Amino acid sequence: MSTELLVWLIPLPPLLAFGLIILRAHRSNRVSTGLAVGAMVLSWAMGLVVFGQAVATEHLGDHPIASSIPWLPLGPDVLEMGVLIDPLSAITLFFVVWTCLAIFVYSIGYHNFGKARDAHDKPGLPPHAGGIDPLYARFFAFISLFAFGMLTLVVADNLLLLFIGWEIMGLCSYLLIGFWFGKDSAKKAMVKAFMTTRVGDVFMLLGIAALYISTGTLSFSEILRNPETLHHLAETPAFLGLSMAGLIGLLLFAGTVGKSAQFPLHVWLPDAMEGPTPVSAMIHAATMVSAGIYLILRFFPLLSAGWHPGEPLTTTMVVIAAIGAFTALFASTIAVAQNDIKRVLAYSTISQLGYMVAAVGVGAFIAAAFHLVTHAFFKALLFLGSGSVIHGMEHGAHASHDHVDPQDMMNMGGLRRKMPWTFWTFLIGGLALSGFPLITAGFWSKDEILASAYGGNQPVVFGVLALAALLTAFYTARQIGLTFLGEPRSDAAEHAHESSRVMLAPLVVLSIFSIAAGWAGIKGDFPFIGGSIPNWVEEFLAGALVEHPAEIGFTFPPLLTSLVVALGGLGIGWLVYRRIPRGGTDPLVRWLGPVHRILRNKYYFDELYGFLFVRPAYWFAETFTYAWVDRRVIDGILHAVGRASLRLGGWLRRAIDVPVVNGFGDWVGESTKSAGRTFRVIQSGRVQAYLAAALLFTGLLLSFLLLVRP
Amino acid sequence: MNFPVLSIITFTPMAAGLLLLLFPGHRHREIRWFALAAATVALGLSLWAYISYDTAAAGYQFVERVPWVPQLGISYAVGADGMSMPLVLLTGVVMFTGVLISWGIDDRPREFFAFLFILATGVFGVFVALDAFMLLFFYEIAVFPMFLLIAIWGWQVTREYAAMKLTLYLFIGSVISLVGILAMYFASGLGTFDMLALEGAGFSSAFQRTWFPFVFFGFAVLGGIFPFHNWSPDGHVAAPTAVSMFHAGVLMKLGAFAALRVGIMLLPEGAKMWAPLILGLATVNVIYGALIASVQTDFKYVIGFSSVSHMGLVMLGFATLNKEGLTGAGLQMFSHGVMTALFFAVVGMVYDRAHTREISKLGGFSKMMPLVAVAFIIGGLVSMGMPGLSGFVAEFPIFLGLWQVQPAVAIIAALGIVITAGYIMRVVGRVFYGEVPAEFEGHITPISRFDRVALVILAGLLVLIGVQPWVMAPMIATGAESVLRIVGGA
Amino acid sequence: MIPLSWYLILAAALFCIGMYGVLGRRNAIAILMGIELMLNAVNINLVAFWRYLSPQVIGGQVFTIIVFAVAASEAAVGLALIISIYRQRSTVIAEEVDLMKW
Amino acid sequence: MEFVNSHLLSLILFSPAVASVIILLIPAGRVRLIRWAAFLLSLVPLALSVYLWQSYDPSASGYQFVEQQGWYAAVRSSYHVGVDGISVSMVLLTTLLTPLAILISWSVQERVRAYMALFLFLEMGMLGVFLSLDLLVFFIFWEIGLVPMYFLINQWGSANRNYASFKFLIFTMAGSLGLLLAIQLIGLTVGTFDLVEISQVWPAFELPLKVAGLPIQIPTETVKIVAFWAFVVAFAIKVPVWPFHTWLPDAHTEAPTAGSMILAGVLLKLGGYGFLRLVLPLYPEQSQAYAGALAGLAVLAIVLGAFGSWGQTDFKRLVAYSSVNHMGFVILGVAAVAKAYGTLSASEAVIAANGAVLQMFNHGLSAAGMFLLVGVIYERTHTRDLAAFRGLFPLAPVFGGILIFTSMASLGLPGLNGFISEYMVVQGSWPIFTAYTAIAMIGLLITGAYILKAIGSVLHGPLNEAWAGHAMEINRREVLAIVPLMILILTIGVWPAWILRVIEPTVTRLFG
Amino acid sequence: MTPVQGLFLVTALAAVLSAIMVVTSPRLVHAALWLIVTLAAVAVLFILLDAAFLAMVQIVVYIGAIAILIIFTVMLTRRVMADTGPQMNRLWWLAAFIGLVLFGALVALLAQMPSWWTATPPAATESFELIVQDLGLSLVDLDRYIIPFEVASVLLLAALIGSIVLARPPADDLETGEGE
Repeated sequence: MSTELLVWLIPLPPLLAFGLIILRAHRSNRVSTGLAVGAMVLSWAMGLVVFGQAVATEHLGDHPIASSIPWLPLGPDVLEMGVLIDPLSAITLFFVVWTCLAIFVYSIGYHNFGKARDAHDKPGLPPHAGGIDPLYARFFAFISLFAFGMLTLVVADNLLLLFIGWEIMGLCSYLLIGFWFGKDSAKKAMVKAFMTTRVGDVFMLLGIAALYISTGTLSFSEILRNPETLHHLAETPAFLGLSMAGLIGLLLFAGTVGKSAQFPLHVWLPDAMEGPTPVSAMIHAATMVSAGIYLILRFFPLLSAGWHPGEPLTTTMVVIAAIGAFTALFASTIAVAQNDIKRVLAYSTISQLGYMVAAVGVGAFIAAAFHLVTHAFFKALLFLGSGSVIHGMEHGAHASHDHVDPQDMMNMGGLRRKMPWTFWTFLIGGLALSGFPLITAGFWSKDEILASAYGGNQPVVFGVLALAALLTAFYTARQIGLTFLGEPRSDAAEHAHESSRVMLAPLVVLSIFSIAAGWAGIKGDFPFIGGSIPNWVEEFLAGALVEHPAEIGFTFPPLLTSLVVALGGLGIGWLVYRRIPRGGTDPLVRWLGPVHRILRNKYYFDELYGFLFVRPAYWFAETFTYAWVDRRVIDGILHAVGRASLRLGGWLRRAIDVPVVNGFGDWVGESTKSAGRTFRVIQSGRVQAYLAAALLFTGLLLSFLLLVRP
Repeated sequence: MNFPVLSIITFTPMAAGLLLLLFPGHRHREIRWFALAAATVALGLSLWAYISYDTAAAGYQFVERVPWVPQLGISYAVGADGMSMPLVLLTGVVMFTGVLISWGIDDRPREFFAFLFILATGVFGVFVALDAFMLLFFYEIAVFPMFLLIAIWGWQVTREYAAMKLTLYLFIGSVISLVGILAMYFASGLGTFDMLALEGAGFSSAFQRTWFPFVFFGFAVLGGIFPFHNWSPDGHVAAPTAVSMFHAGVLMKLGAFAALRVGIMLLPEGAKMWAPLILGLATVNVIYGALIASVQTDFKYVIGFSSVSHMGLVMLGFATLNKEGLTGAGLQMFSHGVMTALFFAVVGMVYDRAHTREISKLGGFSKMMPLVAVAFIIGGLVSMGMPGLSGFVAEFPIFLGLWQVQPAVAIIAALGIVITAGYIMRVVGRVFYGEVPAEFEGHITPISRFDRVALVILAGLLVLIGVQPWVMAPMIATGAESVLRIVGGA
Repeated sequence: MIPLSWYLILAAALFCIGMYGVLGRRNAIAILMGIELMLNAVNINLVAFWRYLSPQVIGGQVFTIIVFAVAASEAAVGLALIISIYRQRSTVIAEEVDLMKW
Repeated sequence: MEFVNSHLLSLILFSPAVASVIILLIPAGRVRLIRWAAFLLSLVPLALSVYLWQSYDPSASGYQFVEQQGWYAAVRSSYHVGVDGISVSMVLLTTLLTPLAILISWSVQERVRAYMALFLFLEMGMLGVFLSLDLLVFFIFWEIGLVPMYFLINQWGSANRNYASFKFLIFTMAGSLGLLLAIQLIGLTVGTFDLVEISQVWPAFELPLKVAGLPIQIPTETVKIVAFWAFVVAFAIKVPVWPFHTWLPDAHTEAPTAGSMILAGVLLKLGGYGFLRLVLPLYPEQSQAYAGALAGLAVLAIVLGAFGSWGQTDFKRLVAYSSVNHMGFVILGVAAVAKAYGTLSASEAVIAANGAVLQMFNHGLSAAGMFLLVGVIYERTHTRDLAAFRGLFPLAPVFGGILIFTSMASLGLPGLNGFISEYMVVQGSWPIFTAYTAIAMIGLLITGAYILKAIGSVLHGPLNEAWAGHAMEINRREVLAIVPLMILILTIGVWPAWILRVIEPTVTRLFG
Repeated sequence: MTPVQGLFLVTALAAVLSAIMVVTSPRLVHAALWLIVTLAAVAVLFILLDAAFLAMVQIVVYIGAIAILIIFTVMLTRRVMADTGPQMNRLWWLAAFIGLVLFGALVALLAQMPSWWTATPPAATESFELIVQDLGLSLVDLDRYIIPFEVASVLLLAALIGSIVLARPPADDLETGEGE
């Protein structure tokens, strides 16, 4: 079996699983599980084989594993569809299959497989207490489809196929966020997620169209590995001073903004926590949001077309860097004030994605890719861990009949002892997120981004990111402190217990990666340990670009900065949140006052958007378009025309036909008749009178003839 | 042609009518069957004549010519060309179906059928006459029984008024035409009323222009041209069903046909000069009739005014003076004849059962009389020029002709189609669909088989012509060509 | 001898008297008698003109004879009518016989 | 077989009419027989058109399976039929949707015979439009379709059916008035109604037209412009393009389910087909000159259609407005082709044209499917008010799944058919009407909004307890009716080449 | 004044006076009798005009037939005989006026023909017998007056039949069949 064929086959098992579950297998939870997980294992295995092949291939970037077939005849050209494994997709594939598999396995436990179905549970609502989810099979169908979408996206060799995978994931995120559609909040969240990402998608679609028009192809290798094309695109002016490449790049980046929840389209992601936790992990960590970053990484050559390291950034890159950096800081400030365990992670995800975006913006391709990988692992770990916590809390709540919100960290505390496995893995994830020096993967990747920003001479970006890193470390410590340390702050927390093995095993696997993944990308010139492990990541990923990026040499300021912010943030957080007593409040509330309220309410962005966009748009739809324009104006005109012609008809009949036309005819008849009535007295019926009259007239005639005429 | 088919067609009804008078008045059954037999003969013969008409040869066929009053140059001359042959067939059809529809008449059926048949003779005679005097003669024969038919068997409320109005309008019209015909007779110096001879009389332009309006408008009164149309809706409404069928179906064609045959064909120069006026008036007919029809509350009046509108199209076709227009006008005469006969038959059936014609009081008749509803709908679709039916086949060439003459008129007149669609659909919706008023529940008897036959024949013809225009269009086209030869092209 | 005009004046007088009777009397029989007077006046004229103006052409007399015939038939029919009317309506007053009145 | 091959199109065209007559001959009381007969008979044209599809040779140029026969010689019109890549796909769509629509009409209880007969008759009318190569014949079929549709709405529709059917009829007839007049004008000028001849002569026709009775001569240019707009308005009403669309929500909403299916699935396509078949080939210059306006209207249709749809509270009306939105893309593609005719962008325009044709086909599938589903839910709940459903997913999981699937096709989810065609249109229009295309994206965005609104209102949220215990699930027959649509939706989405293979050569030849 | 003139005047006076009596007499029987006087006077005038045959006919037909017929009729309509009410209708003044005007007009016309005031009849060219013979021949001569004569006889016949039909009482409609 050739590697190309194998690549083709990677996405298919989950799709098959999806189809089979939906069509037939959904009646049996066991079969569904088997199908979904089995399919994922298959994909995982194939993915790893392909990854291995890719790694083994020399100069993979120049000779990627690729294969394509003609797909869509577009006039004179035929759009081809195919698969491509180059370094970027290989490495993405690697973390995707791992995280997906972990999530699949975890889901078995999370949805209480094997437990009895509680009769009170309703489809579309979370099960009450430990019962199996009524829509268990459907969940696996959906995540299988999701996995299919992500895998398709990764192996795609062209933008269109990527977009297909992209959108399929969009659909799945919609379905999965709304998995518990019986909740109104979930129903709102699913729509919000879909619509917000769609804003970006729409621009992205335009970008695709523009790209195709400009280059005549959508194939990655043909565009991105072709300096002439890129050069041409960079030279072609579009508008607003942007080059064609810049314009297309921005349009595509809009897709990323939506998908990766960058400001200003970040609002959907926290709400998306309405879905079951594995979904959160899937969407936020491993796959969907990563897809956005994957896109800009993939199009890095285009985005950075016309830019060379050391030169000032192009407009497009400035925009990207600005949005990324701002998002990183902005989201982390919000995360500080959140109490929902998953929402903190959600904002943290936004923030971390901002890092990657900013990295791309400053031209740090490898750093961004590296962070993408590491982040995928530790964020998946964190989400799954939080899921485990919630699961435990729910158990506790059920056991103690203390119906508190199982996701509110203020209700937790002291879970370290109840759920040790969860605690330790969560701690690893948290440290990785904070960039705990040296041992965690997050440190290495984040450090590299900071170094790139610094080295790339972008002090503003550097400063903002550093500040964000500080906040990140702080809220991570806050989260861990509130959740695991101190004493239980509710009965539920007291009665929480550790999750099942099938849930813990993925945590362990992911925590290994959360640590180990970083070691693959230690810069060669890092003090002390540099060079002891080869900087494989940089080496490997550099092949993805035609122009291998110049390695940014090691400098101390960024390293020190990252050390300081990570340890400082963690330390402050630990000090503050180490033991919050039962019934205690968040000290931040006191310290920050009204600012905290703003942060807590996410800067009121939901309300602002509602006021600025949603309500006007709905008014526009309901009142303006439908009620006013369609019903009142257009139909009004139609009805007026109809009425007018009827009225005209009526008027013609009343004013013309009856009085004039008919009237004239009748008048002729009537006047004849009335003349007859007038003269009928002559018709006395008396013969003699007739005779007399006849004679009189004869006489007159005679006298005329005889007397007058001669 | 040895067999004097046209004469037989013409006089069969008259003979039958006279024979009917010999029947004992109370033997209704025999009277009806005899009437039906006579109508069948007339229909059969006219169908035979229609089929044996040689389209390739064109011109007048089945010609018969017998001197009648040689001193005055009056001869009995009949013949049919492509224009008149379909109308003969139309008369046969309407007569036949009219008899079927009138099966239920219990008030002096003997006289009714006798008058109806005399009327039919007059109509046949006009269509086949080749002698202007004969034409006028038959014309009067056709008009006179109408008066009695309406006045005796008509709708009690307006029958005297309508009968008198109709008679006065038509006689005045015919008198005016008579003046014109006499003027031609004397001016030609040929001492003959033979129209074929008069065609070649070479009247001076000034003469033609002076006398054309007399002849044309005199006859066009019977064609219902604006503003002399008002006799027609009143007449339609007051007349009994079969008479309405005759009236709108055939009699109005009589006027139009005579206006063509005597007016346009004998005085082509005049026709050319006056064509714009006719165009204008006919356009008014089309739009005005349709608009008024759309506000009528009486079912029968709606149909009555729709006839005004449609006859306007015929006049428009004439006024184009080109092949398309004339062909269309000829087809429209036939199509409208059948269609409106169908309409009145339906109205009659509804009225017989509901005893009201107020549209607002009717409803839901399709449930009780589905065939009637279908027939009416077919008629309605014809009326609105729905393609695939004869109305379209007829209107289309008229508009083609109009384009060549006066595009603006084509556009304006086309609006009539939409208005027509409006009122037809309104009537269909109100009368045949919707709720059945409570008072009709259970009181509506089904239609008889005679009614069925009549409806099927009429509706079938409409569809046939629409789907296969070649059964009629080429014949009429030859008629149109012969008109054009006289008028001198366009 | 007697001038022609004398005859003519006499005839005129008789005619006018007869006419007065025809127009003025109510009784149908009397009207009929008036008509007879008028016819007689005509006869006088006919014969007088014949005698004075064209005695050699016998036409004048022939005409008179025909007038006689007409008068006779007129009287016969008229009287029969009167009797018939009388039988039906018991009157012979012309004014009361007004079937022709519209 | 020889006969079938030489008269294939006539057989396709008239077999529904024959079927209609056969149905009428069955006694009205035998409802079951009537239904099955109608369904089976409607498979005949389907089988024939599948055969046609198979035998159609995409690489050959010009019309295929041409038949010509004298018909109305007096006005120089003949029965002339033939297919090319555009029409063959439309024919297939029509013959496919009709059996499905009949299958979904089992729920019609009253006057089944008339219903089925009208339906088959309607099929003939629609097929005629796609097949005819004679302007007059085209017009005849164009109008004929109105009648059965009118009665389907008027007789078997819901509450406000009188108004809706009347509006439908009058609106469309008023639109076709101009078409009729313009057809006559062309026919007179060229001397024939044969489309093949006309499309050779008319576009280049330059002699000024004489208008008898008037001293002036109207320049050909003006005449052509007027005639062009007459065509455009007629087709635009049918499509419908904003602002001629208001008949559509009413008609769709009030029509019976199958009627809506056909209305949205095929009838609207007649308009788009008219644009491609007549407007563009006959008026290349005028189309080019007014392409901007057309594109503007198309964009308005896309955007306002989407907004209109979003603003609805009635499920069916929402779906109806979505047709305005989707058909806007067809017109956008058409406008792009018009604009690019003969210019360098022609190759992009071909993409747009392909997209437009494919969009017609796709919308036929997805809109028909949507209406079918609306009908299914309506039959069970007897309401179309979105606020009245809520949370039905657990009660009807299969229905829900199908609804989501179909909605997603309508939404333009990649992997399903709608995306392909919308993408192609956007792709093709982008270089030609960049700004318009960008604005149209708002429509695409709102498409998502209304689709999600519909899904959300019906399926999601807490269950409306009023429906608890009601049987909501879609039944086997209904599933059978929609499955072919779903299969095609998916097939085109995944493998569009099978249909574009047929469409593309023709489009390239016509507009390339 | 010659005796002939005298005779004429007397006769004329008688004729006029009796005619006046005819139209004014309140009793119909009287009127009928006065009518006989007038007719007789006219017969005398015919003799004066050398038309003896006509005078005979006048007496036979008029006095003998018509006048008697009238008297019969008067008698048949018994109630009328007794009627002595106003004999003139409401328009009698008009009748009188018309009569006088007409008489005046005729005399005025006559005054324009002065020759007639003096004219004498030409001498009788033929004898009385010849005249009668000529009259008789002319009536049966195919080239002369046979057609009017025959018409007159047919007219008489028709009048005869007609009067029988009219006068016949309707009751015996079916019984008698004498009309052949």
